[in-house]
Amino acid sequence: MSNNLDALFNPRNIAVVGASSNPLKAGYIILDNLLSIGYPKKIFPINVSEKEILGIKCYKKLSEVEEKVELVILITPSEIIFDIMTDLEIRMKKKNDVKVIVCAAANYGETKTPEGIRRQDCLINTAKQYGIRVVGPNCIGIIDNINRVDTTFVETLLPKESRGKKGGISFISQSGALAASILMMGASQPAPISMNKFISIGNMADVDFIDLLEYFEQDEDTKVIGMYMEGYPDGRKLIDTLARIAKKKPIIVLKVGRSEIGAKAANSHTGSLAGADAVYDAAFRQYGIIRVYTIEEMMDTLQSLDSGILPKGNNVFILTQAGGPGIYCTDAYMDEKILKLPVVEEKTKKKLTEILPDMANVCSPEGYADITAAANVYHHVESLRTVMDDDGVDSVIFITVVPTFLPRKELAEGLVKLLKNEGYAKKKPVYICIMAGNYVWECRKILEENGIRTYNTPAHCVKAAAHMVEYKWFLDSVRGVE
Amino acid sequence: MSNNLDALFNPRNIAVVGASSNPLKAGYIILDNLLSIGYPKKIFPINVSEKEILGIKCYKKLSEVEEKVELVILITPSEIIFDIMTDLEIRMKKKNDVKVIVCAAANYGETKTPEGIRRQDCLINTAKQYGIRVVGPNCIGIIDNINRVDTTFVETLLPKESRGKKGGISFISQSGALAASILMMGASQPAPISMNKFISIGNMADVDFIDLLEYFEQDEDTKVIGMYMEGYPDGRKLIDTLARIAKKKPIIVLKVGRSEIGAKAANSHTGSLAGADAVYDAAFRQYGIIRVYTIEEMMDTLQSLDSGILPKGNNVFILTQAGGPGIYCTDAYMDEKILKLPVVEEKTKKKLTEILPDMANVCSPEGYADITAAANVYHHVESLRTVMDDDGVDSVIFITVVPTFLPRKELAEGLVKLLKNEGYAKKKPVYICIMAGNYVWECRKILEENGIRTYNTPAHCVKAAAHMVEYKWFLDSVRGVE
Amino acid sequence: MSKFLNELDARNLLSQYEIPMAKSFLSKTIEEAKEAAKKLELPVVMKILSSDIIHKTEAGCVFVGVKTEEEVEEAFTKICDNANHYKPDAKIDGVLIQEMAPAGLEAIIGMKKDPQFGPVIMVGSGGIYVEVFKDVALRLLPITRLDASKMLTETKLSQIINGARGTVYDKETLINTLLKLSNLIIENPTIEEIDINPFFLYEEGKGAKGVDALIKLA
Amino acid sequence: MSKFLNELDARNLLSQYEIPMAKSFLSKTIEEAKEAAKKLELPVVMKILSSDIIHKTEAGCVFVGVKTEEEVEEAFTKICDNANHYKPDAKIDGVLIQEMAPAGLEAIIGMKKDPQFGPVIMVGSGGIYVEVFKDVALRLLPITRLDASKMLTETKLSQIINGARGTVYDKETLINTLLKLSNLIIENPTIEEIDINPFFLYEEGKGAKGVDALIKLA
Ligand SMILES: CC(C)(COP(=O)(O)OP(=O)(O)OC[C@H]1O[C@@H](n2cnc3c(N)ncnc32)[C@H](O)[C@@H]1OP(=O)(O)O)[C@@H](O)C(=O)NCCC(=O)NCCS
Ligand SMILES: CC(C)(COP(=O)(O)OP(=O)(O)OC[C@H]1O[C@@H](n2cnc3c(N)ncnc32)[C@H](O)[C@@H]1OP(=O)(O)O)[C@@H](O)C(=O)NCCC(=O)NCCS
Ligand SMILES: [Ca+2]
Ligand SMILES: [Ca+2]
Repeated sequence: MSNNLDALFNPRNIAVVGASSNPLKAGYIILDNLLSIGYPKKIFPINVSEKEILGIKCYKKLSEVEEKVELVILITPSEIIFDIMTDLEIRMKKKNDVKVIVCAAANYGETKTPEGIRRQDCLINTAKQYGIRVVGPNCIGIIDNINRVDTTFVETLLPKESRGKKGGISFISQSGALAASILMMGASQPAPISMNKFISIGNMADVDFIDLLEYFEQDEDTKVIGMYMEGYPDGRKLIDTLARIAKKKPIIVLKVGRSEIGAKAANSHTGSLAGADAVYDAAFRQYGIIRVYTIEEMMDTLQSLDSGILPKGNNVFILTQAGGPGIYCTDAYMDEKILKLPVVEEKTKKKLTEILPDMANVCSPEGYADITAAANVYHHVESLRTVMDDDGVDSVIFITVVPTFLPRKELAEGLVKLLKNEGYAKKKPVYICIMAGNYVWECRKILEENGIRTYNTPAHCVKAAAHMVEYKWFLDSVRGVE
Repeated sequence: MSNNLDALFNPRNIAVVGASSNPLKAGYIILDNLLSIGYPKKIFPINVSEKEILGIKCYKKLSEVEEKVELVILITPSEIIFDIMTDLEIRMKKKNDVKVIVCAAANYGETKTPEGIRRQDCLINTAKQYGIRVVGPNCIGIIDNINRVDTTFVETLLPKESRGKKGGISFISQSGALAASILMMGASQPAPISMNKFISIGNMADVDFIDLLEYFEQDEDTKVIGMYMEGYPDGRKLIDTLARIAKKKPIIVLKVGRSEIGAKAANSHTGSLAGADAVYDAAFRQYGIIRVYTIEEMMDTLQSLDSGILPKGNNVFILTQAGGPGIYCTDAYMDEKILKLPVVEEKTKKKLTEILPDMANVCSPEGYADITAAANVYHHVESLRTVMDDDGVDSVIFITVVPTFLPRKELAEGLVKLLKNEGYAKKKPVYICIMAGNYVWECRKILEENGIRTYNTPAHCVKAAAHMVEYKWFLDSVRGVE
Repeated sequence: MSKFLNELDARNLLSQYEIPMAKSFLSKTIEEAKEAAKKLELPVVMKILSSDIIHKTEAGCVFVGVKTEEEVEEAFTKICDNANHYKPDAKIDGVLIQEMAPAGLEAIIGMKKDPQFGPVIMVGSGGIYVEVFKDVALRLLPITRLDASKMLTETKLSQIINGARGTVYDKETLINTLLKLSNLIIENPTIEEIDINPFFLYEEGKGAKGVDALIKLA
Repeated sequence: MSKFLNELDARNLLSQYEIPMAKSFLSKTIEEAKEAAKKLELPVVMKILSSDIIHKTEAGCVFVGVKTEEEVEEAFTKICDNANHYKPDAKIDGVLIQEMAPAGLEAIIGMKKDPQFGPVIMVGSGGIYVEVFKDVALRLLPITRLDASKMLTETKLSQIINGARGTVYDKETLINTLLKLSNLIIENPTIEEIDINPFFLYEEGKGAKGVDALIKLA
């Protein structure tokens, strides 16, 4: 079964049924996205009237494609699903090659109308007959950045050159709109986020959370798993799957329907039983599944965990270039009961006092240092090095507002040198916040393009830091017990 | 006394002591900022060696300027303060014209060193002798967008044409860095935020929170007041001032030092007694001062209140184009105990059902509608109109992800037509979230440039909506009592 | 429809799994009642044993602090009379004579079956604050000792247990009880719901005692 | 150094402002004690009156539920002996005979002076949960009726008062008490701190009664 999902993420050739030459149609954008991401194998647009689209030869029917087709994308009006399935049967009898269908089109089971349900049944039953897996219907599609597959019709404005860049995050969304906005928001970060695999699961008529989670469990390139979920019919089975995987890979869940009314809205949306949120919540805690509450928190936490290193413990040092933002950070920090400001060694304090401007506040309170607005690039980089060198420090939150006379590019380069070239980022997690809007966008971009994540505000650093500790402690406790 | 603050915000001519021809120095950027904002009166750069800087004639000493000077900006190394004050005395004896000094330079009382304190004493005592008010030292400076004064050396990257645009928000920050990043973050929004008056108060050696609050109280152009605060020596007096003003103008406070450790960091930063946070918190509740906890919440709430209209009550309708984001919104909404999903009239439901796509979810749950991904511009605009026309709706949260085939510009224009041209935005608050990163940046920009605020995520809409209701209810209760 | 175990059966089942409960004896006659009271030491609690009468206090079928033999006699008669009066057709299994457990820290322990997740175990603060403070933590079954200990940590109750008010309470016993309850539930899958409230926790080393217990079957 | 009002003076001051407190009489002799007990109706509470003895219970100087005249006599003697033993040089003002207030909903009311903000009034849930749940709300003085009512709403206590557990409690009396306390504090600026705990709240219409009160002067 998971073999067929191999064909979802790494298909031998793709057919796009409903391909269109009209740039305002989904059937065009899907082709365009496939080209942009650089899908390396063959694409077969299926279109009754066109000879070629975007320079690719078209076929009138799916059954007419001679070569092997493993993945079929359906982006046709739902009414013609019956014809398409008839044609699919013709193909399968002849070639028996299609392994997965991604049906992005809407107007199926989710309508709860007899016709919608009939259409969905036709799709699923035909597929089942030939052992074909179905993603959707009513979804955005899927992206695999490693194998360069993009079946979505989402325009992220991602520059072409950053398409296909691989990351360790694999994400499943039960909402197409949320999936789309996460793609778009991710594309709008200083360095656009590239996920590993990204799936909008739509109606989950066949392929569902568990299928994908099991696939991610085995997928070596998936380092961290993210989920947006509204509900799932068999909560216990889902939790057992998550629990098994969470011991190996971090899973971050944005589960909505927390409130009674939210659950009601979720039920009327996905139609899936939302289930008692308090029980989900308890299960998440029990099995080390990281629950987040906002989209920002999810993106931050996913990326922090994708860095591949976990803190040894909960000793998180706050290193700030400015008092106000540092205090703001400390407040957010104290809200996370899990974090602890470390007492560093005397030699660390001495070193900081030595290298920093006179006005610097070294460790008052303990575990906190303010290098002041007088800090230059050297002060920034070397104080970070000094703090990271201390054995009592498990990770560092690093905040700077980049005052007018601090050269931003040099700062970024100094940090890249320390964290990437000298390998400090592989020793301990560092959460960097450079909080001055567009003024520091380029500076953040340099860092992010070098694999060093930056956060929008100090409070965002804190959330990510707390989740990292939470997951580390979970792993520790699992190891202690087993 | 407040007369002198008139000279801070609307000075007759400005002298910049420490003006520099070096674009990498603060003394240059201040001049540049003054020119960019279009300060309409005269600027006198004071510099011993230069003839002119940025085309403006320089003077060797402050005492040599023949014309009237009301505001003096000090951006010289702190060590030479004694000479400058001596020269100031010469001027004052002759002309007696200077009314306010903004001392941006650092290295004064905040150092807690004898020399620092001596410098600050010299500055303050000389000023006092001549009835001159002092802002700072150790601050970013001030901005008055209406009178086109900008004494800061902060580079916001704000396009020149948006400098000097006036808004109703006046802001006081006790942290220079936080002040700077708020300016920079504000400048990085779809339409850059322009405040009315903006002050970084630094050491508060003379002009402090209360002086400025009292000034804002009288200032007709100040519609809403924002504060970042760490502490104030006479908490009771501050609260009494805030309490008096809050009955007339909304005040939003980001007070840090919530936690014990945060308070400790605050004390070692500002040196001001932080005071028991729980008591501040109680006082804020008691006197209708709106407390916010994050920078984002502060910016959102300030701008919502600056719209000039308050909701009648707590009936906030959620109108969404997508299920996932709508449910996400509902969860955040339910966290704010103050909000209530309204039951709308039958005719409203009927109208919505009529005009919306078949799949639309109208009022399940009550007070919530999902216009679906099939919604076009007409559906967006007309459903918003319909909901706003309902008497049971006091305000609306409006969410859309702008699917690929929804023309973004047309959507923005449609909304502008309804909200601005037809005046709907003046009837009830609308909180618009268009959540698709850069993909919708231009679309948000059109709205914001037309005075219609947009929010980053649905949860941000909710926070702003809740604070608006909170303030309205406070005003209602004050009126009920008095 | 679901039904409840009668109180004695509930207690016996819990006791089989070594969940500490206030001692109880069933008496069918006044004589048996007096004997039981003697064994338990006066004062005692007396209540009707009947799965047909759910609201025992309302029915006048609970007497707390019965102090003398005569009072035992009186109470026995009154309980039977009141039960008869309250619900003439109720099946009466006798009168329960119960040890007066000394008051301790009031905890609450329980289990509910969730339609999706199956049995969910619960622990938290008891007393009048249960509904308002909702100081409870949940876990899916089965739980490990670590789960039990972590879930407890999520409650404010654990702060009190750890000595926030001077006395340190018997956390071990509470954790063991949760584990035993987890076992009991897994080995008795027809149980739908369990509620032990109050579950009195005593000083460290001095154990605990459940006072009231309700067990609902599928 | 700051000093405490003795308990009787504290009660009298509160009573002057019509803050409902359990009735108390001072007795210097056994005879006076017995008479007071009769006026209050037995059982009563008896405790030492001495601002030199703060930890009265520890000193063996508090007797609760004194039920008969003989017990009053005994208690009186014991209290005086124990006080003498505990702190021979303590100034003893007599023995306080106090009405046994029926238990109600345990609230806590108080005031502390903040160095920056002056008097800050407090109301919240009493009992063993005070420190752990910290279910209290604060306001600067003076407060309006609206303030009193709003601050109460911020607590979970108010949910119980409004009937979360079936009984609706006397909110009016609690709010009035807060207003009276506000007055008292403003008219007596030397008071540094007040603590009425427990303050028993009864069913709607049935008022309230403070049981213990501590008043600290500057
Ligand atoms: C699938 C969907 C996008 C198609 O919409 P559309 O592009 O406007 O539909 P069209 O009628 O133009 O058909 C699209 C293509 O299907 C094919 N097609 C349509 N009718 C056909 C027919 N009768 N026979 C063969 N091919 C046909 C054509 O290739 C056509 O493109 P072309 O006409 O430009 O050559 C639409 O039905 C839909 O489901 N929209 C919602 C998508 C969605 O929201 N998904 C979930 C997100 S969470
Ligand atoms: C004020 C401050 C910015 C000056 O720094 P600087 O620009 O590097 O200092 P410089 O020595 O170059 O002096 C600046 C100008 O002051 C004037 N100046 C300096 N020394 C002088 C002297 N002896 N006599 C007369 N003028 C003098 C000159 O105009 C000079 O500019 P120029 O040399 O380019 O012509 C710096 O001292 C400071 O306080 N920095 C911190 C600012 C801050 O963080 N504020 C609080 C934010 S929260
Ligand atoms: Ca499946
Ligand atoms: Ca002042």
